[in-house]
Amino acid sequence: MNHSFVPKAADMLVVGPETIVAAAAMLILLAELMPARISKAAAPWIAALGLLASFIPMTTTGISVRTGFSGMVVTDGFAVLMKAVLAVTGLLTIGFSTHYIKREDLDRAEYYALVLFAISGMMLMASSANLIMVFLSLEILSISLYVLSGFARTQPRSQEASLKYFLLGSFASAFLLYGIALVYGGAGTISLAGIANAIASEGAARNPVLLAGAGLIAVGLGFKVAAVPFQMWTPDVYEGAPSSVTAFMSVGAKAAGFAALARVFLTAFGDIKVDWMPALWAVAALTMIVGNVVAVAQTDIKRMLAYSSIAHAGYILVGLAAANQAGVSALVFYLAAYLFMNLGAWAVVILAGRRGEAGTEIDSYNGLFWRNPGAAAAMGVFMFALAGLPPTGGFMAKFYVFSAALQANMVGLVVIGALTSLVSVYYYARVTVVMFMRDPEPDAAPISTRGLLGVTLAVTAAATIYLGVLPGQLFQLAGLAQIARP
Amino acid sequence: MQTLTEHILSIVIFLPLAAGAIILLAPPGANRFFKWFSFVTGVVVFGLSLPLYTGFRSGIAGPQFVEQAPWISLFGQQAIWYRVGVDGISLFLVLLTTFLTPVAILSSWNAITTRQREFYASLLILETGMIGVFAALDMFLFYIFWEAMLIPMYFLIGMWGGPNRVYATIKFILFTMFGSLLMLVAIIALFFVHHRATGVYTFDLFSLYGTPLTGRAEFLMFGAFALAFAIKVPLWPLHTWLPDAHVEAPTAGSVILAGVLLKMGTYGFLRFCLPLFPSASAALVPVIAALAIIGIIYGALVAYAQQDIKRLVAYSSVAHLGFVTLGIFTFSIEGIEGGIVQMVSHGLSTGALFLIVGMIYERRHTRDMSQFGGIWKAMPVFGAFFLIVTLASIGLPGLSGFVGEFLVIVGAYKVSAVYAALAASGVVLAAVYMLWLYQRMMQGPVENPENADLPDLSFREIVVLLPVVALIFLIGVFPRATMLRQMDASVRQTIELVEGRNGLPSRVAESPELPVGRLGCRGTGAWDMDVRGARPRTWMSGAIGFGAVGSQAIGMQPHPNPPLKGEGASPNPPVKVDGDRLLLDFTSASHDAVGNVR
Amino acid sequence: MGELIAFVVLGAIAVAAGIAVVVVRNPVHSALFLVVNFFCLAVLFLVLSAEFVAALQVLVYAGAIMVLFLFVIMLLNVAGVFESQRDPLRSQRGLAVCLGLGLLAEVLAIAVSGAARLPSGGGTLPQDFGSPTLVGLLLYSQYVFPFEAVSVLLLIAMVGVVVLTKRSV
Amino acid sequence: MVPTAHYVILSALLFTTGVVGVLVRRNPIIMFMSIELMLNSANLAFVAFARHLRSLDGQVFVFIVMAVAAAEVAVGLAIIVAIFRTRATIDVDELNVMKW
Repeated sequence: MNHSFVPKAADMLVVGPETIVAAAAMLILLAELMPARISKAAAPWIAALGLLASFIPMTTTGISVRTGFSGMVVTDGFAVLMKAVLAVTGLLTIGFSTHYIKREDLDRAEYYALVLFAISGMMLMASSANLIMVFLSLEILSISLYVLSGFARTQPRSQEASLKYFLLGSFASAFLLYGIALVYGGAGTISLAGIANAIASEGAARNPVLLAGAGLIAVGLGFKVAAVPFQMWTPDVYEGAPSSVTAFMSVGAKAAGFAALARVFLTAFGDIKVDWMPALWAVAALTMIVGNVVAVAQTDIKRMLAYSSIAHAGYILVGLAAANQAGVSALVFYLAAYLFMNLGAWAVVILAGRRGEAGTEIDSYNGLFWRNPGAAAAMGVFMFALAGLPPTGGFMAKFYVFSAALQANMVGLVVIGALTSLVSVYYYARVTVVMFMRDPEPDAAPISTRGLLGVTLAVTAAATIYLGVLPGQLFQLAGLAQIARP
Repeated sequence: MQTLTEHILSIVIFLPLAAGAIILLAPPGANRFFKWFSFVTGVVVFGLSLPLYTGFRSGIAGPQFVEQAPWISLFGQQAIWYRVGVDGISLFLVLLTTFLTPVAILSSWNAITTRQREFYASLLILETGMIGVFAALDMFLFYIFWEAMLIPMYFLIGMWGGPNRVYATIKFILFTMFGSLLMLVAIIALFFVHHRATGVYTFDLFSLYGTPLTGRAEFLMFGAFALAFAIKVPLWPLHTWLPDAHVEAPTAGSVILAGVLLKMGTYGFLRFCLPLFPSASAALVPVIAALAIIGIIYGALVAYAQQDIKRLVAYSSVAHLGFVTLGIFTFSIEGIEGGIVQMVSHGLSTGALFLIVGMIYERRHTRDMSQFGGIWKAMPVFGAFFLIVTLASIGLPGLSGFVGEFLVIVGAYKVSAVYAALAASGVVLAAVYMLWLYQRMMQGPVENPENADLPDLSFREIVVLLPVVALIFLIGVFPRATMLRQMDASVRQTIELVEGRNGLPSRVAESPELPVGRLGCRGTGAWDMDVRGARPRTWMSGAIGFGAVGSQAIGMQPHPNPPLKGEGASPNPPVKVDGDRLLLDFTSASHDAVGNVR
Repeated sequence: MGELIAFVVLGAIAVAAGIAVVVVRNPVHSALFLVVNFFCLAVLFLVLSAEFVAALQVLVYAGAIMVLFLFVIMLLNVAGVFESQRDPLRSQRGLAVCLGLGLLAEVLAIAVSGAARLPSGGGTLPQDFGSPTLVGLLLYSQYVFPFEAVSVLLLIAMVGVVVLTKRSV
Repeated sequence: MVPTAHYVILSALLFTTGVVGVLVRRNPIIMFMSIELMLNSANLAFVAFARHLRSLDGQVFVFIVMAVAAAEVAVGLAIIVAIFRTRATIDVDELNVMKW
């Protein structure tokens, strides 16, 4: 027992970003002691400042590898880049939330606090160096998201989304937990480094208890990233939850889940990757196929985007299945690109929607071009980016992921990825058809692009194109996303 | 001025994009501005592209006007470059693009009445994509242009097309992307194979030319590339998107589609499939040639059966592009040069045909052949243009179509008399359906009173058609001076690459990181190679297929990254060095690739 | 010997109670069976030298958590919360049982084949293994960060409950 | 001393019971209780392994799990109560606004 009870600054620096974000969340809660008008107005700004401030510890640590709190948490290139992705996700979420929660009458400061708590959990997930931290951070982000999905608490759809998400999410957590228990038994430790050592030095590698544990952990995290066959909650939850929350979790929860998957499987189980690579191969292929094929049949844009997010989880899994450094870098780049194009698409959904979550049928986008050319053009950019056409970040992301997989000689998986992309072109193109090639309903009024929402749209669209034209810098950064091997 | 001449190609590529962006940022409704601005841009771009032609030095095989800048680094190496240039093959296609774009803009003057801002911007952005495809010397850059170009075309058909435009445009984009996505996989795979052989990550086209491939990999990659190009050409039976797209597209879209986009397929065969996968290309000549000939005859027969003029012209494209493909796959100087001339000629004559169809459609709002008859009486000028274009399309001597078809048939005859005979029958069929079309529309009595007093071509319409017709004559009369002379060296080099005789393509100047020349030694048989002028490093990395051999032969260290097994490294064939020539005898060595040894 | 008897008896009751939780119709009965299950586990924890955890099991799980469950069930029971009689997913039910049995078979096979090769701490168990002192010390030293993170988690839950159930803003 | 494997088998039995419960039952409260059963089976495995390994990590983990479970229960029941307030059913299959 030679550890001090008092955390040192060096320890705090490792988890600096998440601490700052969580502190900002608590500040928002404290601010509610002030008159409601002030606290409501202040909340998004506090949240934004907190997220911006979280970049300070990230730049301080850079890509250096540091551990903290007796090896509970670690920061490295991968963790810092994932945290940056999450912080940007948070900033954009605030950008399109302000308008939305006012319109839907959800304007409460707790909204921002919960978003920030969720982000801190997600960030912590990227930094977890111990299975206990994986479990805890997963719970922190999950519970925040359960509440956020039910935030429109008078809306039956939102309530049900919340209930379904909660039940299936806790179900998945239980799998994760049991998996951790088995790994604990099989390896004798729950620290990722310790597990890697046990696998490397002892006969633990072939112990079925350990392998079963790894499998159950994969199931638990697979739920979070909506990998097939654990995707069944996604469409209902995405459709029912408030749009801004859906947008947030479609990127944030996915990023966090992949961060944990990558770290756990590449560090702790890195030496037995021959055992899990085929399984991941199959899951990635299934996820791409199911997500894209089912998306074709959707008539509601929220459901369509839900299936599309399943499909994109599949592409990210391709990077993970490659199980090489290029794959990890590709995963980070993909999430960064996906964050802009997907949040942008959701921002348009929010803009084009009407009070009470109405106007989410794809047909209600008829002639959007005539009602708001800017938003339609931006949506066009996002759709082509999600379909993976150049010159957009979506293309570069797919290119990077496919490159990583081909480097690992996974030709079959890449061909599946390419063919499913073709399927996705169909349903994304359909949205552009509706927006540009049909006339609006006679009673459809023009839509004005409002303040912060408009800025968010412009930023996401510009970033999507920027990443498609000059991805070099982010490629380079993503190349630094190395996961520290114990 | 210095920058202008140094960056002339980049300016030609990106000026239309910049102009398109300016148009998009302008307030809507300024329709006169959009028209004039885009037309002037088109003319200026054409003017700027002329120095590419006048300054082009015949006799140089490699690309000229080369510009390069590092673009994206990947896996710690400067793998992706912005690298453009034109050689004897791409020069004419770039010029064709810059020439047809202002023509297409002018032809839309009155035809496009809605969303003009977006229309002209799309056309200009499309021009950037098309020139980029032809000028790119980096596979990655090529792919970006190749795909990005789809988006404006998609909107051109989908937003300003006919009643069935949505179906047509979705079909167009899905067909095209089906091929190109698999091509992307093949491109990346080639990138890694090249890296494994040389330790260098690069998408540079001329470096990749030398990549040693196993037989299976070569056939698969050839298949992926060929599929993408065959859809674009389109080769029978992948042509079904074409009639729909043509019929629904607005006139300008049809002109660009027929004039330029289809050429990307045949250009792709010539630029990528042949030199990158010579053995597979050679082995599959019968297959591709058969498809091309089927296309020639099928296109002609189906065209004959059409009532819709636009559909007829669309099917005639299938036939004409069959000629081009056939010519390319003869691997003969006549066949390939004929193919290139035919590409340009088809761009001009079919582009003009679509313009003519568009002009008559604007007057009568129908494209049904039976609605016309005796138009000559009302529109003699129109009739004259129509006649010239028809004859060019048929291939009358003295017009551009003749040069291309004649050369292709000569080239095909060298390979097989049967190919030549079948292709020639296609020429006859073309004459039948085109003349029949002309006769039914222009001659005979005026049966439909609506046709009686149609206004003849306006000044603008004459301005649209006149330059096209002039070029048709020019190329037809002086093919050698206008085209063949310039393309000779590049075409010869391509043939050499395919035949694996000489492994040393001209390199992009001043690019020391381009290590690889093609040595193209695959298959069984005796090979001799000219190693004159090969820089040591080039030789080493190029000789990966039998690295050890090379090092023995000219006494150098083995390559730091020896080739993988099965890529031709294992059996060391006997080697003789004879002055500048290196003789390898593969006759006894077992090789898994099918070779085209001559 | 004593441990074996305890294990067999308590294990049997725990499994029976667990099955009962899943099978009985009335949620109140389910909750009570769950409490039985929790108590059995608490005793097993004691047997396994985990005094502190055993105490928590009774206090937190059986005490606080289950009371909350019962409270909510009672609260909602008024309007009849029972499952509808119809069973729209009979096929799913069979499938679920098969799936569960498959999972069980797998885990059992794994446990039986892998248990022999589990890494072991070796040596005898210290006298105070599992005592509140030792667990507490560990909690406040090595595990101080997760411990603090739990407090954030509880805060989130608190905020969440207020957000979800407070009647007016 | 009972071998650790026996405890693991017991915990596997309980875990499976919980899984089947979640899949078979439609009443969210019972589904939720089945999840609690699963969590507890994991706890049993942790404690058994902790003794086997002579390490207290497993017991600390159980402590954390209990706290997490408490938080989950609070939120989960709050969701159920909120739904019950707007309508009188919480049978998952009765929730017909969306497809399950």
